[in-house]
Amino acid sequence: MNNIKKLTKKDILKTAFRHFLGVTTFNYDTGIAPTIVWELFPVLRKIYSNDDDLVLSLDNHFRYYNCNPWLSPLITGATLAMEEKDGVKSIEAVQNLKTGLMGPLSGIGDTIIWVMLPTIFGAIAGSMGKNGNPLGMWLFLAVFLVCFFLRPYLYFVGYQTGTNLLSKLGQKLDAFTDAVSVLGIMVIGSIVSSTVNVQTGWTFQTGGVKISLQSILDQICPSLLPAILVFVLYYMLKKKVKMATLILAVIVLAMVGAVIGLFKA
Amino acid sequence: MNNIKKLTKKDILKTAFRHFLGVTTFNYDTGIAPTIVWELFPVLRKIYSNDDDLVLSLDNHFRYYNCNPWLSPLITGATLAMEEKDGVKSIEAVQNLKTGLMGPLSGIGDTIIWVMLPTIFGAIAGSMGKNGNPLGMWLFLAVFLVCFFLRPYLYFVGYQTGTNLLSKLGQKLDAFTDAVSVLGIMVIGSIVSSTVNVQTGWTFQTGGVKISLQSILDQICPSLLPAILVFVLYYMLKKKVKMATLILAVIVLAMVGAVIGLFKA
Amino acid sequence: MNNIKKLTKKDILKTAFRHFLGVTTFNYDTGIAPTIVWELFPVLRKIYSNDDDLVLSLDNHFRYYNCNPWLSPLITGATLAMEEKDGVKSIEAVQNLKTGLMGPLSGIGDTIIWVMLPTIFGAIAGSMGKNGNPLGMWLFLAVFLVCFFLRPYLYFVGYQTGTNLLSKLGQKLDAFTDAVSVLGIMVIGSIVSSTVNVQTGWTFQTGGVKISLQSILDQICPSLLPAILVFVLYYMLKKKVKMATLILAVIVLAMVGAVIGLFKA
Amino acid sequence: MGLTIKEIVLISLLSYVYSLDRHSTQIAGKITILYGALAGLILGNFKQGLEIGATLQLMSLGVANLGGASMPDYPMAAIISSTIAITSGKGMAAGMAIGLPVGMLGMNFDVLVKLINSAIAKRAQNFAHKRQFGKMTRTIPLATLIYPLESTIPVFIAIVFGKSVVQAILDFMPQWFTVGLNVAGGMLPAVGFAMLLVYMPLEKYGYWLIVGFVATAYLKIPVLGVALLGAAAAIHLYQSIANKKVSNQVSENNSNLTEEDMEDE
Amino acid sequence: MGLTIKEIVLISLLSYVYSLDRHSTQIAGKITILYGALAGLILGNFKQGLEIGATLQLMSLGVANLGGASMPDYPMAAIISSTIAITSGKGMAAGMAIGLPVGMLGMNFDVLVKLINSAIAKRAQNFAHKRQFGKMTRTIPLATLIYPLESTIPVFIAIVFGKSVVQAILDFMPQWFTVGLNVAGGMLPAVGFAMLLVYMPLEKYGYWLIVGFVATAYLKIPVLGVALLGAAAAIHLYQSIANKKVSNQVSENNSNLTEEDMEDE
Amino acid sequence: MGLTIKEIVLISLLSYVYSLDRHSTQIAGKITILYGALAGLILGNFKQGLEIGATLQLMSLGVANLGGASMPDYPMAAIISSTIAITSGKGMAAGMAIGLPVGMLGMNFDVLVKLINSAIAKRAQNFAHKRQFGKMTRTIPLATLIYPLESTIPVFIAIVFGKSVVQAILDFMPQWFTVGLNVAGGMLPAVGFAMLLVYMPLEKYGYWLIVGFVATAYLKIPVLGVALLGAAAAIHLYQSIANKKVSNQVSENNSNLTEEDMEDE
Ligand SMILES: OC[C@H]1O[C@H](O)[C@@H](O)[C@@H](O)[C@@H]1O
Ligand SMILES: OC[C@H]1O[C@H](O)[C@@H](O)[C@@H](O)[C@@H]1O
Ligand SMILES: OC[C@H]1O[C@H](O)[C@@H](O)[C@@H](O)[C@@H]1O
Repeated sequence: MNNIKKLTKKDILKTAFRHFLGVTTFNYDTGIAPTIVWELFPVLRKIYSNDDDLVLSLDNHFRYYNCNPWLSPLITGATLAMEEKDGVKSIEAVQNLKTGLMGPLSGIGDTIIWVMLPTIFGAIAGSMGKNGNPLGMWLFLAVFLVCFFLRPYLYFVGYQTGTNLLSKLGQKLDAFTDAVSVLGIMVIGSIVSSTVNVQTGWTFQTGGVKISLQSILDQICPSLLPAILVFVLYYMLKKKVKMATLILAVIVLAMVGAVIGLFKA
Repeated sequence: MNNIKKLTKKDILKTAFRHFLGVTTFNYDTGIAPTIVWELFPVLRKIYSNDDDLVLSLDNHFRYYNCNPWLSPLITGATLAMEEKDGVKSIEAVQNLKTGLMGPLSGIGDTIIWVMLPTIFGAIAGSMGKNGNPLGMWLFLAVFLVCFFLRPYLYFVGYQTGTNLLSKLGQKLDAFTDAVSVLGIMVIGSIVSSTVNVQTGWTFQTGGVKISLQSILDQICPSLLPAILVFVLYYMLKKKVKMATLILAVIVLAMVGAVIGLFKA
Repeated sequence: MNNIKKLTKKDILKTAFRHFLGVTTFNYDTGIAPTIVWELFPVLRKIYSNDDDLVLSLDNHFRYYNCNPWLSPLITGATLAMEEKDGVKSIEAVQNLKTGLMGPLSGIGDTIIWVMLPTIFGAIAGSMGKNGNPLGMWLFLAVFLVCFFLRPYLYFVGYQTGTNLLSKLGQKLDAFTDAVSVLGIMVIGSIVSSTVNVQTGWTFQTGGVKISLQSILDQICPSLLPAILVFVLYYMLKKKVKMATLILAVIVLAMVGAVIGLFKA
Repeated sequence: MGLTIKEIVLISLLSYVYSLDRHSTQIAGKITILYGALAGLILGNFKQGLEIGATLQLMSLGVANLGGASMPDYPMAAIISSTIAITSGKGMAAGMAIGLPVGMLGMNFDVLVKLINSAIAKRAQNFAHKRQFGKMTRTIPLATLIYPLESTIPVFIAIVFGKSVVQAILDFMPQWFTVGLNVAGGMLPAVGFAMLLVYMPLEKYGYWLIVGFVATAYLKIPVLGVALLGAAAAIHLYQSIANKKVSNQVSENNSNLTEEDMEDE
Repeated sequence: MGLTIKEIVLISLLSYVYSLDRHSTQIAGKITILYGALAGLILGNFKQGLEIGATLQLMSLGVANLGGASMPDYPMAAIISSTIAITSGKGMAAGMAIGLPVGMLGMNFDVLVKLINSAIAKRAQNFAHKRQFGKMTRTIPLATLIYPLESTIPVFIAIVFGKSVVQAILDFMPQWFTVGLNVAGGMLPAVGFAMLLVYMPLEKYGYWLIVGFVATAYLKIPVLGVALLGAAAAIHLYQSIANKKVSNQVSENNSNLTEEDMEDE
Repeated sequence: MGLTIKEIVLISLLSYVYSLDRHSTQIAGKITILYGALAGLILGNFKQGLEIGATLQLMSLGVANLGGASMPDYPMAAIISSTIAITSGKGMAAGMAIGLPVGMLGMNFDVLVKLINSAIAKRAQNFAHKRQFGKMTRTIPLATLIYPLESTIPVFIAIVFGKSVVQAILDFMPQWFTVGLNVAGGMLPAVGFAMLLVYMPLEKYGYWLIVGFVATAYLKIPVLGVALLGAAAAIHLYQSIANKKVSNQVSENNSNLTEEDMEDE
């Protein structure tokens, strides 16, 4: 790849708008990866004249990715800068950056966008609305509208940050890739525990004493069942079992488990 | 040492049965080490034709070792494979493996064997028995009998794992030894805090305010007294103070401390 | 520097007494650094015949330093030994040692001197005193008097420890310096969270639901505001903003924040 | 219930637009009250719609769908509740009696949609592999169009057929099925993480997975805190690799001892 | 109490077999109810024995002796309680009035037996040093035979001499003695750990002791969680050493830069 | 209030000596009761002073000023309370009605004094830079002399002008001012830490700052625990650097493989 700037301001803006596909594409095997593919496609096409390279890059973006959609542009903006500069050579670093940052940015974004703002303005709107006053409701809407118009701007921030980072890193990119993958792996270890939810419902209620198997498991190792589930699925995938098979297997397991009371919601 | 397989299936089985000496040999200075020595003696005799080597190995197994007796065979099975292959050269690795795994395996085994099963089946047996129905009691017994017959099998699992591990490790055994000793040391740091129990009973009850020295110590550093005790004993042992002396000293300390109220149970 | 012992027992004792300036010099930019400068000045003068070296050393001691004054002599005693031996070459190590140990020693000393003893003897003195009996009060005083007379001795302990350490370390002093600075940096990370106190007072009380912004921040990242404050100040200092300006800015920020309810005490 | 066809179309459309925005542009997805009010506006009773929306808004405080988890659909509940309350003339209670259970069920429909999305994603990726990029970009937004049906269909059924049919459907769906869908919703994110791990360099850095897991499972550190620790580890690693490279290059030219002193950390 | 000699012998034997199994084969050591029932069977009232055993079984739920700690001996209490209840004809209350306190005392006898076991272990090791392996293997099982006396002697005394003598013994034993034994039981495991540490490579890896200690003392991570962290550290260390070795061998032949890039982590 | 001039002087002097000792020699700074009693002694009613001091002593239990934080000044409150109670003849309640609020305000005066101390410290350092060491050593103790005025002035005003003036001053000071001073007191320590960080090797080891911060912010490990972890990290680092150096020197002479095997950890 060469270093000639290929992307214009308009390209970035267009990508930012296409990102509004949002979580409509969310699926259990690749998260919102389809959204990312769709939003990046036009610029990737511009970056990669070669079809083979383009497919390589698309395949990378088809991998699992999930991030709070409001802050996600910070990441994909940066990876855009990387692919623009180094092309397919940057793919591993792009993947690590996405994996490493999606967890922390989701943590921040979800708290602000999905918990903090709705709680504050929902409380105001709700209590005013109960008395027939729609003012709080309009305020709530106004706040989100303002945020909405600021969102595309984050794509520029991400792109700029990515550009700066790259010029600083220079030839140490592989050290950077390794470092970010450590961050990413650690974050996955964390979100497996906080996001996957598997709880056994088996309890033994005898003689007034009620013992729940889950509480005993929690004493040995909290989040043990989620960890086992991820491990087994990982092992299966390594053994070339197909994704669709695994999803079906998990659904059957969940259903059967629900019937016999092995799992609880 | 040579690589000719010396141990037969019968040898392993015999060792597994001799392990049923269990915790009857538990003592404060070496834990259940005598049980291990006794169970391993016949096979060690077979492995070491040389008396000096045998004593070296026995002395190693006479060192402190404590593990949930149900899962212990996983460890000693593996060390058997190591000693069979590398003889006295493996002794350090054997010691590290034992120390590194005894804590975690006890954690798992104790929870299942001593907490989970007795709580579940004890509750069933107790509540049925109170109504004169012995069924729950027989169930309880049956469960443990089944487990009992499965136990010797774990020795084979351990031995096989050990054999595989060794062939994989090849010449990197010393890296492995160092790695396992890190695990072991960290685990000891943990179980000193959870297993040794020293609590001062001094409280100051004046003017309606009751201050316990222990709660103040817990604020500075929880498990401070156990840590100090282990440290002092370690220092004494390094200074060649005899074990028997130390045990006596601890007992006297405990008694005198109990009399003057310095320690509480 | 040469290795000729320059400091006499009397020098150390004098320094120990000068340390009784205590926390009277405490200020927000350098803590009790002026006390340290004042107590060390006579011996530093003796160590450094050269004025330039003396100023280098004084400037180092004018840097931020805060430690429980009862245990501080352990640190400055040790650094005295270092400066005596290696002169200005030891300055970085001296600084690291001070930073690395001031936190932990304060943790221990504060708990014993400011929490434990006053709570125990205060309770006794208070409850006896309420009945008109001054005995507990005299006991309280006596305890602190005894401690008081033992304090100067700690300077000798520190000095001796420092001397021993140096002779052991030999030429590995720079490894030691690096190691201690890791300790120091980690401790600062900890005390920023426990010592700096910035809490926002913004709450939203609508419709019976009361939401506090601080509690939401605590969910994202506890001690976030203190961390941000330190970071911003650090950044300003790096940008050569003057200390006095920053102190003033912080006060104005605090006042204005208090007026508009942004911060709570 | 006296709903005109125009009203039915408008309300259904409202529910479609709501869900589309909620998952794509995300402006008003959390403004439950707005949808109660808009449904009211369509049916000529803005005020009652506002009040019902307000009530549901307050009930939804603190409920958030994060990390791809599915949650009760309060805005949908508001649309149904408003519609039924106004058209039946039986007020808020009657409206919410149908609106709330359907809203709760929304969680299960959401699991189904996310499964359908998997198929769409797979299809799009296949087109990419065949270099049919046009088809790829046309396939992905199908998800965007289908997703809102998860709200529109239930709303349509609820407002057209009313309580009896909704109840019949609820009665028909066995409990294990809804519980099973919930359980599946908790488990399915594991598939994505497993796939993600397949692409990460676990042989080299897999042990960081354990660190991240323990941090959140045992210590309940939220993902941002883990990411902070991960960043520390990443910086450390980056420095080691980058310095190592430098020092190796240096040592190829001439042996530079001081450079190498610090290469290791 | 009308016990025939045959009954006394059988009950004593039962208590011996119980304790032998509890500490060796460990089949029924936790099945308190079984021993109440068996004592009942011997004395001709299976049902009453069953019920008393059931009561004590429920009382023992959750009590477990781990890590060499000593616990109240519920099965022993069941044997005594059954026997006295049936032979005295005064029912469960009378039986448990003696059975329970003796069971509680069991904890102290256990400390004594574990002290005796130290002497046996020492003796066995001495024989090993003198190459008298036959004597060694004959010495160790002495512990196995002696251990059950901790139950048999109290049971014998309790059922033969009954309440008065038991009470006299209880009265005779000063409280500080039983408290002291309890305290000693908490402290004595420290001896084993200290000895263990003597054999560990603390100069090289001793700092991991601190990490494990802090993890459990301050953060209450159970041993399994610490072991997971320890495993992460061990893998890291293993990879560093193993890679370092490889890269050193490589660099002896020719300088291979890329290999060395990753050797450090 | 009938206070003679001599009494006013003596009480003011007492408050000066108290505060001087509290911040320098620190013998009786926490003995609140003593100052109540001494004030009583001066005014001829030792017993009432003792009792008032005792009451305040009990109120102060557990309150400690650590890390440069400011706290209510109980001994000052005791001096004022005693004086007013005795001279007004209206007893303890009347005394404490003035003493306590002034004591609480002490916290704010303390913030002011610590700001003044900044100027003194700056001045002293300037003298050092000009090599005017005599002036430097004379400047620093100014802080020592000024500091006690934080107690003497309020005490003087309170005992001379009594309740009305104190109340007037309290009323005059707007609430935002006292709150603001409190907030500033919480923020200002950040300045010192920021300055400290400027002198630390953050480029090399700055990531440890994050580790220390997370340990205390998220996990609430007190500073001593963090210091223990920091010590572990420091030892590890020290060993790496020291061994690396050795092995490098060795490899300059001849390639020594086994030496290098362990150099990395
Ligand atoms: O948690 C990150 C992200 O995950 C999914 O994409 C959705 O649940 C979003 O609402 C959320 O922001
Ligand atoms: O904790 C491991 C192990 O320790 C001792 O050997 C006994 O207390 C056993 O019951 C226990 O399983
Ligand atoms: O925390 C260390 C130290 O900080 C300041 O110097 C004062 O608050 C002292 O009282 C305290 O001991």
